[in-house]
Amino acid sequence: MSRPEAHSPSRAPSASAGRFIVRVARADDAAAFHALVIEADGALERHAESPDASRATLERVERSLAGEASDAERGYLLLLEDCASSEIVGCVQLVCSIGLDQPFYDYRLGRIVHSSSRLQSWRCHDVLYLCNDLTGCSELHSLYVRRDARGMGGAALLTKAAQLFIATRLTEFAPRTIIEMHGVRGADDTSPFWEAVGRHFFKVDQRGAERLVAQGRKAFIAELMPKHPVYLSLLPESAQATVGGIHPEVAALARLLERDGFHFENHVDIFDAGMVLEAHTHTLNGVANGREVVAEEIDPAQGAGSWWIAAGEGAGFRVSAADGVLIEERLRLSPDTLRRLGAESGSVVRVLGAA
Amino acid sequence: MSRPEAHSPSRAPSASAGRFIVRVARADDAAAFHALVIEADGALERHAESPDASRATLERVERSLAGEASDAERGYLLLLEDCASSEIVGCVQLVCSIGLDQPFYDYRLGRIVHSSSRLQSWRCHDVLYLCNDLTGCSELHSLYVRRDARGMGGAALLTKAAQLFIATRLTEFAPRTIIEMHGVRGADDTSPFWEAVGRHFFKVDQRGAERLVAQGRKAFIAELMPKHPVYLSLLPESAQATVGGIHPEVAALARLLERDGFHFENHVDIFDAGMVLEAHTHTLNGVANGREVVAEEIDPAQGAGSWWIAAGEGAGFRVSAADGVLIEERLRLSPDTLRRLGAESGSVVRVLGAA
Amino acid sequence: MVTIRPAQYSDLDTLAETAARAGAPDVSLPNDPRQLERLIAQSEDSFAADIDFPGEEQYLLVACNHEVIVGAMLIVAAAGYPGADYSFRNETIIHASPELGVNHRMYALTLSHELSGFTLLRPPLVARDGRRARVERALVQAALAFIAAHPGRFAEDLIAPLPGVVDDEGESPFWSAVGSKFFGVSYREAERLALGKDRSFMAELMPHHPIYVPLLPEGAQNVLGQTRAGYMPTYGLLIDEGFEAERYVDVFDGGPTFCVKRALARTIRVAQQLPLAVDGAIGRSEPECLLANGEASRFRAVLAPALRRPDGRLATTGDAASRLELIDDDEVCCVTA
Amino acid sequence: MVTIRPAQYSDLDTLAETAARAGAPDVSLPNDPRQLERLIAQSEDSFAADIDFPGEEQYLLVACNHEVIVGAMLIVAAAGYPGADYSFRNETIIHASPELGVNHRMYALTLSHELSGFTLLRPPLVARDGRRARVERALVQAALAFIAAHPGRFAEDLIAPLPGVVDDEGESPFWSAVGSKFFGVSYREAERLALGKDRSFMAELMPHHPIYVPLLPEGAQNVLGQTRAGYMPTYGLLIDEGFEAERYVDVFDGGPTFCVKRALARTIRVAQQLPLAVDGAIGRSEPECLLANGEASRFRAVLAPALRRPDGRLATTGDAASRLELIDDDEVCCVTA
Repeated sequence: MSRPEAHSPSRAPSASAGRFIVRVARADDAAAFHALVIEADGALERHAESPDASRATLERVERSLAGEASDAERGYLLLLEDCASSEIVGCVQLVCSIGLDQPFYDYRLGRIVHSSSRLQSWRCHDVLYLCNDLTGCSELHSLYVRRDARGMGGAALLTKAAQLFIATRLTEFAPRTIIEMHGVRGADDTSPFWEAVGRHFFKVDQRGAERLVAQGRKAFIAELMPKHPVYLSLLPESAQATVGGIHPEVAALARLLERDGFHFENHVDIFDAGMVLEAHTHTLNGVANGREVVAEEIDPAQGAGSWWIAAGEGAGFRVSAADGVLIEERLRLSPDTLRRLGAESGSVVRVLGAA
Repeated sequence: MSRPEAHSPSRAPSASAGRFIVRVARADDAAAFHALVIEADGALERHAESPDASRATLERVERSLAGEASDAERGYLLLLEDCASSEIVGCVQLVCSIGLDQPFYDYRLGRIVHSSSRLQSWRCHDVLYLCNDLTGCSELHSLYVRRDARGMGGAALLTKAAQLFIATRLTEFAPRTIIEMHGVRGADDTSPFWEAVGRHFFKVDQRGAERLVAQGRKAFIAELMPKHPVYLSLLPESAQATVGGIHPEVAALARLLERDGFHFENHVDIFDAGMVLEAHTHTLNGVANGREVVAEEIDPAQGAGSWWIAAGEGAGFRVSAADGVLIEERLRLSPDTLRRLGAESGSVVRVLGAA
Repeated sequence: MVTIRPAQYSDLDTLAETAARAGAPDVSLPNDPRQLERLIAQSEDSFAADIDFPGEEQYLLVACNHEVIVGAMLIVAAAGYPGADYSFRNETIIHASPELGVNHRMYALTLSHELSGFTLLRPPLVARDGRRARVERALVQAALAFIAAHPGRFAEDLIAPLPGVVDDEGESPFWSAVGSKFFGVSYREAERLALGKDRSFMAELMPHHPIYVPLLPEGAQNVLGQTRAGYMPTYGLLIDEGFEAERYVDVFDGGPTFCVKRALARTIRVAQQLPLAVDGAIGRSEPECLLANGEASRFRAVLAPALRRPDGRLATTGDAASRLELIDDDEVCCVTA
Repeated sequence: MVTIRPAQYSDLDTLAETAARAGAPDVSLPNDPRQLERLIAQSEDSFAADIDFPGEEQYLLVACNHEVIVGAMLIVAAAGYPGADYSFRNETIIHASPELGVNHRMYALTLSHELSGFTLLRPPLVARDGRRARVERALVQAALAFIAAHPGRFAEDLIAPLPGVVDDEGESPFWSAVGSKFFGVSYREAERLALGKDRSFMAELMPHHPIYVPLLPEGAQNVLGQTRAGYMPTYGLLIDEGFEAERYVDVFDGGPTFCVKRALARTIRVAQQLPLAVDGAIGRSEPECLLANGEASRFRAVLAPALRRPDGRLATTGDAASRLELIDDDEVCCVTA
């Protein structure tokens, strides 16, 4: 249910992208992460606004890094850090397998054709099936950049970093990775889809329902949601129009993800019918096209290419965007870039061309 | 329902691949195509074994090439021709949009999780939903190579040719393209899935049901098939095991298609539960990675690369596999290759590297 | 005296006029002289035939007052015969979450053919005159008395659909919200195509999955299970007879379909078989009952003053007896109002 | 003389013994002295309370012969109260293709809570002795007479589930094919966990979509709607009483759940309320009837010789009258065998 907030990711690492690095969260990030959750004011809707919850999240990351997490809880948190201020200004969370503790629900948009040769009628109906199809998939969620740090490539860096991180621990991740997009809202910030469907079943408001999900009390979805498929054509047109749609604020992010191999595969959120993007994990741009090269501390010449670069692994994993020159499997990087990555000449780094 | 027959496609154009070309079928191929259908002995199960039916198929191709076909009937037939004998030894059919005249049925494999915190029970059930989800998709079917012409790269050439053909008329094809794979059969050539499911609903044998589909009498599927989802766990294990499986004879073909961008996306055939492979059409290898270059009649040097090469368009479309040397957007090809393609020096050809 | 008997060919013109005046298309009787003619012929055959199991028979009763036809009522022996008759079953689905303290009932409409083969009573069609209500009731009682007298001709379960609500333009809010999405035509067009007559399209075009009622537009929800103003008296009559209307609604217009076990219909429960006694003392002061003979082709029922005497015989007028074609000591079926 | 009355605390030991001897776990009575003790207490409260609507009440009747308890039968006022009681509804789905000339019926089991709140009769538990069949029948008739005498305490619909078939190892082929796939435990384990008692798990774990019967293993299909050999007499009794078993089966073991409209149960239909007359001439030569008084806490029924006299009174023995706690001219309910 937690979906990326608004941001305008740039296509390639922008000049300002070098101001950020993405790194794996540590136990001592708890206070900073809690502050981010508070600042997000509900946008990080899967995170309870308590210091304890933030600590628990980071402990889960530690257990995962140490190989001590159960299949159901294994997951990671990447933080976006402003290099100048060392402030945490964004995050993205990776879950290796969803739905193993509490069922993960969404709607699948299917088609049913009714045809009658006698009436010469052919009609194709879109139908929503409540399902747990995505059980066991990996998920990116809580992709968030602080308002005052947007428009500088932070969101793009987080999405690439997540893919490059997956590449370093590919066996922990599922063959399919998903990310939910915020759905369309009306003028009053309510979801027309929720008003037409969810409201009748939950008898609580959408925010209330989402809060219950955040608290992990998901059994009620099975108990209250419609078990039978819902015919889209029977819903008000305003609601129909939002199924599989996305909030305008995340349109640019969706395009970015689509270029990296995510597709809409007809699953939508049960609350606002927002699109779920899915990818075959091994075909993700950051997984399939990343390559390992050796870093060299040589200031790249002008006209150098732009790269997404990941260094280190586990707790030491760091990603940055930088200019570099690739010559015979050696990547020339500036001293500053190497410092940001916590790498040095001779370090093996994983790079992805920012075409 | 018509699915590729047995063959062992080679990974790259084999030395013997140059013996074939693939071209668009013409009206005067009717007799040869009819002969192929007869020879296939039921393997081309969507084609009735009558000269009239073959003629009708070719007329449909002609209307499609001329832009005179309706959306429901638009489709093409590519033939595999032995260059030495000029015999037709294989084919593949392309349908631009399926399910617009008669509903196109398959099963979608979904998941339902039942969990009870009180009983501490968590169970994930696979469920088959009868659906028309693939309505409007493009389809490759009737991929067939004559028994005596197998093992020489003909099937691989047909799959590449189909993709390169789609690239030439991309606007006619749907965003998604599918191909059904033959499902698993038991020792007695019956499908365990059919025995466990279809038989109870149809009260005819599988071959009989498939024959009715071939004849276009598909209304009976809607009338007879189970409208409610089928829980896989309630079926005999022998049937469960075949869901989403493929016949061993098409395993190599499936791998080939997967390398070109097809994936199993949880749709299976309603009769034998064989896997349906799906691709985003524009990401297909032969669509996304083909490039237009100019042919040059210069015998390529030894050590030249292997290429899939398409020349011409519409009725004149031809594809062959050949060695060639690409230098600055010009492809050096042997006189023999150019002749096979019906091209000459200076012709624009569409090429795909056979990595 | 109101007399009820099987329709005859000679009733055709009068019935056609009555049906035309009623205006409501086809709810009670075909509003088309040729269809009506076929129906009367079929009804005559049905009354005349030896029947062991309900099948294609249709029984048309007419009510006469002073030899003038004042009403009619059709009994369909087996709804949908030989195929299926589709309805929406209004199912209750409990949605309960102990955690949230929520426990509410959702209603969902499921396409059902469970009423196929049940005996179907069409609403009586009665001319507007002073005794309209009593004639309507007499027709229902006579139909049930006929059913009771001939159990082999009818099913164990009786159903009685009433037409759903339409607006001033003749459009059905229920159809607009449901059927039109699946058939792609307006209600009036659907009526013109007589889609309601041949329900075999149902399985082809209507939804196989339940439709959640709360997700429908309010206009459609409001008319669900409701009948048109003109049918409220029939609605009341059916309730009095013990019919229940919670469970099924019409697929097309959402009108109620009443159901009752045959043995529990009030008329059938209270009907008494008594020896008849013609009694000159019986007159207007005695309560009027529905009396019926036990015949088929010669089925007759009358509304007549009658009294159960202490000796266990039913006293009535000579006129009533002769209209029933019964004489002293013949068994008569008596339904006390 | 067989006498039937509400169970009392003092019956506990005998009943516990009887339940233990019967062996069949919990089908008729809890096979656990503490649960049985609670049940008797609840039953005493139920008989004693003023009840307008059926709720949590359970009524336990015992049959005595020469003051020895020879049988018992439990009436649950509202099945599943206050929650839901789940069953499988065996639905008929018509699969017809005019083109193929095919028209067959498929059966599918749908999880249903429609029987929730219906009055539930547990199968009578009767000691093995010479009069077993008659005592069993008397218990059923007495239960129905009690229901007829106190309509406000019970629902309009009655249900009576019979246990499904198990094999020699005590495993249920139906459970193995269905329930075990959803619960992940064997039938005996499910019984041990008493999953059958708390049916609130149904909605969480059982399938929401119908299960097609022909897709189940034959072993499971064969026992669908069948009861164990030991319950065949009860099966026959329920059929005689007008119960029907086509529609519902038990979610766990596939055993039949019989249903009848209260008003259509044979005992309730034929029961006559007559003034009682103690008559010394009545003896063994008169047919034995079930007679019952109309009380609640002091409910009594007996199997006694009785005769309806021409004066409309029911003649029986002084012993029967005293066991019924009735005197001359009191109303007695008489069910002719």
